[in-house]
Amino acid sequence: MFRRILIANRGEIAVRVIRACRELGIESIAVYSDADAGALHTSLADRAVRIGPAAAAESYLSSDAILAAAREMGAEAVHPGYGFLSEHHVFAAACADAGIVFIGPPANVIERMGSKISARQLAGQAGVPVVPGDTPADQSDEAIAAAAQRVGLPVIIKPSEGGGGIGMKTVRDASELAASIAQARREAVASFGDGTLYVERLVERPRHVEFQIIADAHGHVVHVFERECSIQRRHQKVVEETPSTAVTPALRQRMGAAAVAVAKAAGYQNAGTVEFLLEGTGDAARFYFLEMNTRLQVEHPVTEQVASVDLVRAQIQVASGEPLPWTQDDLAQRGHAIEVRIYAEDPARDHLPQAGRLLLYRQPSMPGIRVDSGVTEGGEIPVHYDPMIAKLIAHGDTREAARHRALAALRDYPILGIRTNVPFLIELLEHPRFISGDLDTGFLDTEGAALRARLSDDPPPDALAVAAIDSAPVGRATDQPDPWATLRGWRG
Amino acid sequence: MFRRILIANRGEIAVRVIRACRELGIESIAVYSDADAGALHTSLADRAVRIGPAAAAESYLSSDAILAAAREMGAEAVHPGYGFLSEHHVFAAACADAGIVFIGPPANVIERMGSKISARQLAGQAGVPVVPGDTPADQSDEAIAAAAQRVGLPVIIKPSEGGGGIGMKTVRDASELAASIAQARREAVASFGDGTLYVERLVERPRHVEFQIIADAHGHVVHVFERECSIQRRHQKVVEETPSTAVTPALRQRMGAAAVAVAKAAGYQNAGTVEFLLEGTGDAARFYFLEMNTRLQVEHPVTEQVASVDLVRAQIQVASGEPLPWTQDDLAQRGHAIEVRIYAEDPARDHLPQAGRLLLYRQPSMPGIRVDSGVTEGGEIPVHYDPMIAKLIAHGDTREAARHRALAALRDYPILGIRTNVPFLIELLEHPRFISGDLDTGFLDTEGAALRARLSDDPPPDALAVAAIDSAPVGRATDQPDPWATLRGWRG
Amino acid sequence: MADVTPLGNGRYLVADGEKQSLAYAAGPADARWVFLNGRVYVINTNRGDTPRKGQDDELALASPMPAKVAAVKVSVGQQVSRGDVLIMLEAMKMELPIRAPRDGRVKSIACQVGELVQPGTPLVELEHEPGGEKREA
Amino acid sequence: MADVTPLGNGRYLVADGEKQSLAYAAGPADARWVFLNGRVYVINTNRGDTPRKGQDDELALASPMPAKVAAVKVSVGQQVSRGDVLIMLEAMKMELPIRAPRDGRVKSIACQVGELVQPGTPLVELEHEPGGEKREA
Repeated sequence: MFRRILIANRGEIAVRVIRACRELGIESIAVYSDADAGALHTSLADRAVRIGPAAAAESYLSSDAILAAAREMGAEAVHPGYGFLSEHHVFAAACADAGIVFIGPPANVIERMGSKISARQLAGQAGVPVVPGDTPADQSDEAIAAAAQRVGLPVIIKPSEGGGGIGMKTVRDASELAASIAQARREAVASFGDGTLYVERLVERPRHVEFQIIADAHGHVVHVFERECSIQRRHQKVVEETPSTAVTPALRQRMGAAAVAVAKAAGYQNAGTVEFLLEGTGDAARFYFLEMNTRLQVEHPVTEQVASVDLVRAQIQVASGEPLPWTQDDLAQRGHAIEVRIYAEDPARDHLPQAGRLLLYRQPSMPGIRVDSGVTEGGEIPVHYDPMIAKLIAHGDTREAARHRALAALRDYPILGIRTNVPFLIELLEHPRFISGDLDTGFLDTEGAALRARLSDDPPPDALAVAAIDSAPVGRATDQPDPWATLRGWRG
Repeated sequence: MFRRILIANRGEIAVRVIRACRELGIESIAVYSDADAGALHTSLADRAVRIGPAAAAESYLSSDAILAAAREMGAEAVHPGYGFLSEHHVFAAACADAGIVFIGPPANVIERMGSKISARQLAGQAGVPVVPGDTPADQSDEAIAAAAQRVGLPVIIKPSEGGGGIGMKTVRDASELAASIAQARREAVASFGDGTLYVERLVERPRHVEFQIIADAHGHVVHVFERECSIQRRHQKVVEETPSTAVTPALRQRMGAAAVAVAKAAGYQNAGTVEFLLEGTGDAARFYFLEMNTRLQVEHPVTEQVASVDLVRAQIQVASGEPLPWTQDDLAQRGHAIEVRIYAEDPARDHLPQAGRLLLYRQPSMPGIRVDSGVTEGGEIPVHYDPMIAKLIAHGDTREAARHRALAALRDYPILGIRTNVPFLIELLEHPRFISGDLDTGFLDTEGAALRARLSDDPPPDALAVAAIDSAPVGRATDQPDPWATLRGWRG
Repeated sequence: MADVTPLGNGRYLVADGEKQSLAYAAGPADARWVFLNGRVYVINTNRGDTPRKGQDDELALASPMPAKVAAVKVSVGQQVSRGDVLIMLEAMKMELPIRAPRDGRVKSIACQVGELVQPGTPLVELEHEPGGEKREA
Repeated sequence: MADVTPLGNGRYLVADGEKQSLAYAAGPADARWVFLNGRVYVINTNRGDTPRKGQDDELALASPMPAKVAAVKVSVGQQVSRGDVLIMLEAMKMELPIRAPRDGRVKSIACQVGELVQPGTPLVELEHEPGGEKREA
């Protein structure tokens, strides 16, 4: 087992990995940009190294800075988290060259699966169905438009590199093709440095259902069941759950086998996720391989809660050469878990990202609730990075139990100083279609406006009364019994 | 299902029940004494009713005050939690007479199982082994002493009523008999208003292993596996876990069947716990019925984590007449859970209970950790009640994983302003005998002093450096970047 | 009016008849943040109403956060309709449109493509006369 | 000496060479509570040492908390040995013995059986001369 791991990430996922290291008795090394000098992950690790200025390109995305830190600190392994360098095959290769274990699959597997074209080829060869699509060798705008017509409208145009929905454009009408191709190309170049585009037929009302897989260096591959991630806004997942309301035992077995087949065909190692589009529900549903994410997933906790496994610890164990801690037969789903992502954004203003100081931040603590977060009260949400500040995961013996727990927890999750999507998530979890499990990836396109409309009410009298109390002149405060009064001297 | 439940308790268990009500859409009514006007349970419930002054006898132990509150508020049911009125059959009967559902077994079952004498008779009749013992009809000190000699030294002398270790005395030598009988009698009268004593042979190096059972009104009884509770100090449990390191599948089946047999013989309903002494480990171990607790147990969360059930919700469902949500075959253990009880006490001063203000209180929040607590930062720990302020429950796929998680969480659980046993618990979880699972109920008698000795070191330089920073004159604080500086205006 | 008891540390108990709720509050009097039953409100207690709501129309024409100007979609004097994109900003890996909060005419433009702008800095000034009766000289 | 950075809200980062830990502190200078690596220390920064430790011998002769005096086990002038029970208190459903912190002689007794006593109130005064050489007149 490693003695020292560098965590090449920030926020909640860096905190998650630091905690896993601590439980394993491994020294954790955080890296931080200037914007994160006071961040939770920076102070929580056993050691912390500054790697550059706030701009991600010069800090968390800088292979050189991170490798230099790893070498300087004597790290034996690097955990990349998700995002940033987690799917950069060049970084993975550079780690290997430096004699540092990259906690993830081999560089060539990342490279192959990172290209949607070669990933789809591989899935097809492994006998796993894929959505009809094309990446023209001629990448001119005209050739892309022609490919879209060939595949058949509606289509999605997306960067061949990258993920997370960046640069993905849906085209239903040929008149939109030129503008969408140009915009997708621009965002692809800006985000991934590669403007290669891929065209895919749009599956109408699909669900996004993905399978967690993990493989060791000894040829063992297991899947840890599905996650339903259909609730997305602009291809960013908002709510994830497991089991999926659409997946029956027979379908689960087929999809799980397909996910394992893809992983085996790829020579996969470590944790990864095979994403499918699902058309219909139940035994008769059809699924299509979408892509493979060659890293830990944001939504891994729902799998951990329902399968009673620790995926981050398993990642570290497998990377150190240990065999998988479980066989497929050891694994079972128990109960239901729902994750909601807490974003610093203003739902009432088109989900505009928010930055600023957390004047007050209190995480709910109650049975069946897990909060993975990277922030603390008084801390600053910087403008430079992803606005997701925490994930709340509810677990219960039934989907309704988990949903009610998530609602109770969100109603006890005060975040003040910046707007978040907590009120939006509450409305979402109360939506009749969510309650019935009638989901597809267009859910928020269809229902989002109605959900946001429910947020636009004025402060009720009770809220005005609360606001009035302490904004009264300070002298009045002595009228009220305040347990903090005696503490003021040292809090100043 | 009920629409409104009154919670006749305080602290963490009242909070636990309020949360369960909220998840079920049931209105919760808290009761509070004058000492708890600002307590968490008082503010968290949907409604709160003052029931009397700080003294428990005039508030939380007052059947009249609580029934009056229940009637006044229109509560359809009362959840008694543990302790206080939870095992008072007269209170249970009074609830029934008032047309209010007591969330627990029928009054006559409480009465019968509340007497160790009749509980043992019942267990014996059900074919479950009991520890040799006697309650002389002649309750004179001399007759008790004679009974002790008859049962055979060493013996335990204990009140026939009550529980929680109050008044229990171990006698190994005949010369100690007179003093121990007198003291047990005094404490029995003081605590339970009944001086009847019971004499029992002491099983040497026993483990305390108990089984959770739950029964509905339709004749279904299941057990939800065992809890190992051998780590006790003065008969107060400190650490509980499940599965027990001593229990094999075959033994679990035998003990579970015995627990269900006791419950069935008693005509039991709702959640209860059948306590056994276990001699030896594994398939050949012998177990003896000890007593039955006719209520929810403090340590119920370890069962909830490992069996993925919600016992409080099930209690409420069963009390409302619904059938049990699970059959025995539905239930399975997954992973391992360890609970440590956080007491307001000073381990370095013979675990002296502490009372006072929580200057700083931050609960750990991390994967696999659940904290059930009844306090908040700035709150007051009153002198009037039990000093247990919280329970920390760690869950992992193995016992070692759970243990490491508990340790990581305790090291991230600052409680300032009053002493707690957190440092003691850390030493305990690191003890080689705890690590190996070599436990018996004398563990803390044998190892406690050595554990406490490890706590007596002086503050290290790092702690002195931290203390020095903000105790410097306030003017100096401006030298340091303090993210809270901008907030001072409104915090004052 | 509800009965409010400060519990300390930003926590408040709000009682309305017999029903009660926990609330949280922080921030200065002119922008006091309140969390109640899962909702967040920003309240200006100096005026007795919500500053964010009242100022939304004006704020929409400033950047809400540090950002880069990706595109200026209008020119001075142009008539715009409610919802039209005036400026496109880039921040946090996303494109952020600044839209017209109502019909009007562009009075001035105070930013350039590529410029880094700070929150609150005016980017575009709109005149709110859809009919144009009070057009300036 | 370690390098300490206040992070706000009672949190501190302690760096010792390259290794760092999170610490928490609260309370006034003469009894500053510090949490570090799972341990709690109460430090008197006015004197640079720990008041609770230094005062334990004296405090042991006062009640540590509100309690009822259940028994007075000694009388004035009596020689006692370290560990002897002097007073038995009752609080929180438990018996709390007040023991002699070292050998000595009972100088005075300031409580009665049945009395409710407050924390810090002296219950017994001990003279700390086991040999008795400096016995008072």
